[in-house]
Amino acid sequence: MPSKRPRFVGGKILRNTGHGIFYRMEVAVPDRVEFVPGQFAMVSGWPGNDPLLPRPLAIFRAGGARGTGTVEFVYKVVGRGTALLSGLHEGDPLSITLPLGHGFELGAADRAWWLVGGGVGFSTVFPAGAALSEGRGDFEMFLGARTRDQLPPREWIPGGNLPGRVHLCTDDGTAGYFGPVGDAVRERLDGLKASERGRLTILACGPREMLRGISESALARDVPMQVSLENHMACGFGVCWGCVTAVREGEKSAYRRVCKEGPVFDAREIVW
Amino acid sequence: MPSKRPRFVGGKILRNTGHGIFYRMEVAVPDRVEFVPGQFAMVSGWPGNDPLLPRPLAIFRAGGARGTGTVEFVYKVVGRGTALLSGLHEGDPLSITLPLGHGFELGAADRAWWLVGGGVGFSTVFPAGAALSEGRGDFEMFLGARTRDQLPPREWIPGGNLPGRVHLCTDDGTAGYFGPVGDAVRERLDGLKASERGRLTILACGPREMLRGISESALARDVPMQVSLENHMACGFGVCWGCVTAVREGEKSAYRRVCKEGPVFDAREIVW
Amino acid sequence: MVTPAAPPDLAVRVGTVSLKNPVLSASGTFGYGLEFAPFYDISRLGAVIVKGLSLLPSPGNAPQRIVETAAGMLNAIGLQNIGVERFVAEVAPRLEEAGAVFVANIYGRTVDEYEAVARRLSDLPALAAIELNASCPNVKEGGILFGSSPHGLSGLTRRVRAATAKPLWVKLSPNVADIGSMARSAEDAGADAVSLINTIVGMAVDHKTRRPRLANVTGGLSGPAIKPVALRMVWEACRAVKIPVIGIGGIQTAEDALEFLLVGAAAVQVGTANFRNPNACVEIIDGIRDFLVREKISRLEEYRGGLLS
Amino acid sequence: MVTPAAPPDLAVRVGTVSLKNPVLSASGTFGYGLEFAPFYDISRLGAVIVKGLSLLPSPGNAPQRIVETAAGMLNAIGLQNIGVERFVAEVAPRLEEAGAVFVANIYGRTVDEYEAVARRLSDLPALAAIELNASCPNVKEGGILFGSSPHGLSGLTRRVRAATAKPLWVKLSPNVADIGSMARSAEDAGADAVSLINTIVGMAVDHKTRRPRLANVTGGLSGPAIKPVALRMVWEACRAVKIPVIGIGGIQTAEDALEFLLVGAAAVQVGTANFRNPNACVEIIDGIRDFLVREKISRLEEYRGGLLS
Ligand SMILES: Cc1cc2nc3c(=O)[nH]c(=O)nc-3n(C[C@H](O)[C@H](O)[C@H](O)COP(=O)(O)OP(=O)(O)OC[C@H]3O[C@@H](n4cnc5c(N)ncnc54)[C@H](O)[C@@H]3O)c2cc1C
Ligand SMILES: Cc1cc2nc3c(=O)[nH]c(=O)nc-3n(C[C@H](O)[C@H](O)[C@H](O)COP(=O)(O)OP(=O)(O)OC[C@H]3O[C@@H](n4cnc5c(N)ncnc54)[C@H](O)[C@@H]3O)c2cc1C
Ligand SMILES: Cc1cc2nc3c(=O)[nH]c(=O)nc-3n(C[C@H](O)[C@H](O)[C@H](O)COP(=O)(O)O)c2cc1C
Ligand SMILES: Cc1cc2nc3c(=O)[nH]c(=O)nc-3n(C[C@H](O)[C@H](O)[C@H](O)COP(=O)(O)O)c2cc1C
Ligand code: FES
Ligand code: FES
Repeated sequence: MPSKRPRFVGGKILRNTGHGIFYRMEVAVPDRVEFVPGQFAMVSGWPGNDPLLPRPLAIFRAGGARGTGTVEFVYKVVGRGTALLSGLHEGDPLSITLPLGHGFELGAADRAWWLVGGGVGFSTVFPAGAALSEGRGDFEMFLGARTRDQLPPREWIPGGNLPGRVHLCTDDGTAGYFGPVGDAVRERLDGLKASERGRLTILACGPREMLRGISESALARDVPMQVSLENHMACGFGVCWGCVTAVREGEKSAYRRVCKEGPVFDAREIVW
Repeated sequence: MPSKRPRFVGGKILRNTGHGIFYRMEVAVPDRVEFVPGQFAMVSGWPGNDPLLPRPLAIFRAGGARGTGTVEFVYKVVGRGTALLSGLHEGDPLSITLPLGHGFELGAADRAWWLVGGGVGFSTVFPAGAALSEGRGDFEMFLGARTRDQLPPREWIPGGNLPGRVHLCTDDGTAGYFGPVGDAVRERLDGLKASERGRLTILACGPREMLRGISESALARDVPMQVSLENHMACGFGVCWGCVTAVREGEKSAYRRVCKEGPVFDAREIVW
Repeated sequence: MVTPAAPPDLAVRVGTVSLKNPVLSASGTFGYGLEFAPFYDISRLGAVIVKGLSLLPSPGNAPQRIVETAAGMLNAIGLQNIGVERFVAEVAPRLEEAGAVFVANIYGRTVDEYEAVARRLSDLPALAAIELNASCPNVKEGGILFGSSPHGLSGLTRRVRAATAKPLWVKLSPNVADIGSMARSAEDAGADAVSLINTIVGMAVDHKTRRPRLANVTGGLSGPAIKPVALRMVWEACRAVKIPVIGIGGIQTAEDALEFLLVGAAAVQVGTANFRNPNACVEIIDGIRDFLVREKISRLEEYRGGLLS
Repeated sequence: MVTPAAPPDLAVRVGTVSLKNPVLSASGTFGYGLEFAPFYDISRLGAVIVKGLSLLPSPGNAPQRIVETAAGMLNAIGLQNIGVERFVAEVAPRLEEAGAVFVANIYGRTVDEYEAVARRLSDLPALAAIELNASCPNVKEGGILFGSSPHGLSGLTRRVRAATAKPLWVKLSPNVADIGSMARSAEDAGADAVSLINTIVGMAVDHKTRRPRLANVTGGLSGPAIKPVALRMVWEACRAVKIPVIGIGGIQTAEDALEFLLVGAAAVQVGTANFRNPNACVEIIDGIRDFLVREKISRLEEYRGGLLS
């Protein structure tokens, strides 16, 4: 039976192809995978003990039926683990623990949503976009990248073919808005009427600095925001306490696990 | 300039294919490789530090021209390193130090030679056969394996198409002589005339027990023999003193490096 | 007709504690045990050893807390935990319900705190043993003061020994010159068993930012990288004391576990391996059983301590 | 017009010894140095440190002498060497000829032997320093007796110090509880520098044959696996003493070397890395230079010891 309980499974690579600076990998797993957008997997796929730890990757897509599932990841090569993943071929085995963590809370259908992805952070927010598309939710996308070539392919973007839905931003102005995605979000926020702001929720994933900036803009305008954080992880399922981030707890602060209480947190909680 | 000085080179795999229980790998290297039969290479071709050490493999064939060389290895998967090698694809990089060690002394042209290979040990003696073939040396092959399927493919055997040249032996009698290759050698030795024995030199590579047995038979009959030994190696070029084997030195014994003074030793020297 | 052989007997005894098999989860790598319920039935383990408990809840160290190293990792969690009261009230009953044999790993900033935690746990009927962490390298008061000299260790052990009737296991630090004499101090002071090794103190820096990678600067090294050191120390401890020795350090596979049992360990703990493979512990149990079947050994006890020389 | 920047200055000083760069080959992993001549010009190294020398030639331990472990290896070579006389007669002149700065690593079974070897080497004008191996774990008499207590170490150091006018580097064992106090003992006894770490004692067994994998049973662990422990100890030693500290342990790349320099090492030694890549040392030198160029640092000394916190 398909289950949202985390499982440790052996997968087999179906496709692992480069798209600009990103790789997209589809993996066959023993059973259908159900997940909440924003949830992730711990992935390792190399022999030997160096690197030792699995790598956290957002679940980009998943599906399948009883006894035959698939899961997709989108990743960027940044170090040894992701470089090893990028070198894997069709048919190679992969070890995966999934689904993990606390995902986005998509809640009531009458809300408007802005989904913000900085860098490869889009891989975490697109599944939320896909879910909202299905429910015909009212959402817009803000995608930031250093330059034009580092934006995700248009066909991956949920609602990417609908006019006005997608706002591209580049630091060098080679596509869309010229400047950081956070600035674009803030400017648009300022253009909204109070009633529009009242309906809005922002979901975001990207570099910590970007998230901090947007969360300041959003919270100052009373717009609720959910942020998906990253941190180095050993286990990914809450047993090592390695991945904590400081959150407000009443007057004080406490360390919460990004892999368990997160990766998605209410932006108000975060001690940046 | 082609050189027999050991070098550390980056190679690129041209072919890496399975043949029964053996793999044969051809690698492009920056320059022509010259070697003495019995010499070997230290090979590593995996990212990360686990496994850490390169693996010793006999140079099975080598050639090329100035600025474009090739080297071939034949290997059997026995553990982690060889398993990793077997999973490499065309185009994958490989690090190689070669040529290393003291090879077979093929000396005078008027001698008769028996080349004995047990298990994958054939990969070390075939190059000697190939060299003798070129010089039209008078040689015979004795090849031992557990069973028929574990013998090398016929077309790899130097002189394999010449009748009477090749003596196959299997422990289970599924091909050729029924029994250990050492027994076959001893029986044939006993059938030789003294004059024939006087011209003979035996070159052998294989499990230590096999080499010990054949060397007893040969030395008892005053037939010179060169054995190629194996041992765990860290460096392969004489600097760690990890690979020693005990040899006779006058009345006493001393530890000599298999990678430097060997792998090929005069069988009389070895303290088994 | 061939009668199928009885499955091999994996039972071991650690002093007075009988365990159905020798595979225990190492403290700090297994949460409070319940987190593994989605993966397998935790009552299958020899025992569950929970995250180190202190008298009061502890916030732990600032992040960054972990760094990957070659075939290992450094951690400086700083013993973040819910404190002994919440453990007794909320976690222990659920572990009991799950049918798990469980052991509490404890630490204190002072000997008094160690005593107080041990005393509070002594009331738990289902608790199989107390493991005294005399060796956490990541909190200044976490026992390293007690754990690095035979004298400090025996003083601490004696006091905690007197404070509880539970079997007392003393977990040793590898950051010492002579592990055998540390094991003997624990034995002399009344420990029922010693467990080793805890992590080796290490450090990582970023050559570009010029900063330590851990907020705590140093951390504890664990994982396959330390296995050869752990195995040597376990072998030395086994030769130094008569009480049982529990082997820990870099165990990832059944073969690794068998190596520790071969040099004389009464049982083993699996730590970092749980992170890459949540099923590691049960795969190790199955692997040990398969090995005994293949080698036609009917009782693990026949194999244990059987190192030839 | 842009004038090309001068190449960065990699020179370092280890006490009175000036080296053109901070990359030295570690003893026992570089033979007598000449074996590397086919690969590169060994005069390019900061210094060549040769295989440990004893008074008389030594046969070393029985094989098996090495075992691979996770990201590391164990060795129990047992200090096989040609003895100091043959070194002086046959090797030293050729090292001098090759233009190499070279250092002799020495050990003795007794303090007298240490003294005698040091004295014999003092006659070599070209020898840059003597490195006293107070820490070989693989021969019973190889210094571990001296190297595991501050008292033993200072006694040995004092005696050898008096026996030679050469700069004296004392190589420390990591198999101690407090590396800082060991470094201080060496400093107080007159060492010109300390180098660390030597290998960590480890062990490997074969769970099937039930035998130790090394004939010597235990061996010394080296390679990337130990880097975090080595870096921590070097950092601690740098804070404990005023004399230069030479960092050793698991260095494979320029980044690794820079990490040791960042925590304060005056120079580094590269050991096990030479085995997998005979060009490791020169690639590390080039890598350090490239890093300084990229970061626009004109002198390595500006970077060294610059750990931020
Ligand atoms: C919940 C979550 C979801 C993620 N989803 C994606 C995704 O969908 N696509 C994608 O490309 N990346 C994603 N990341 C980031 C990704 O995990 C890192 O890029 C990756 O771990 C880097 O590994 P490496 O070996 O290539 O880099 P190295 O720098 O060599 O890694 C060294 C160590 O640091 C850790 N590490 C380094 N960078 C990060 C990071 N940003 N976050 C967490 N650990 C890190 C590694 O896991 C490893 O343990 C996600 C991270 C988290 C926490
Ligand atoms: C001079 C020489 C030439 C060789 N030529 C060939 C050849 O042409 N083809 C071939 O298939 N094999 C050859 N071998 C044997 C080959 O080196 C081993 O099979 C290989 O190292 C095993 O590595 P592994 O990681 O697969 O096994 P593992 O058992 O996982 O290796 C663990 C460690 O033990 C070492 N080791 C294990 N078995 C041997 C062995 N028999 N000899 C040396 N080291 C060993 C490995 O190198 C490694 O360091 C040769 C060995 C030597 C010494
Ligand atoms: C993240 C982490 C947290 C740990 N926390 C504790 C702890 O709370 N108490 C303790 O005694 N040991 C703790 N340890 C040490 C382990 O129990 C074990 O002794 C060590 O990791 C070596 O085993 P391994 O290599 O199998 O991980 C911790 C280890 C890790 C990796
Ligand atoms: C095979 C081998 C032999 C060694 N022999 C010596 C020696 O003779 N004298 C010595 O002081 N250290 C010796 N060492 C220790 C190294 O010099 C070095 O301190 C240690 O290996 C750690 O560095 P690494 O990880 O870079 O190898 C030896 C190490 C190895 C691997
Ligand atoms: S990664 Fe282990 S608790 Fe989050
Ligand atoms: S393998 Fe290093 S000396 Fe032979």
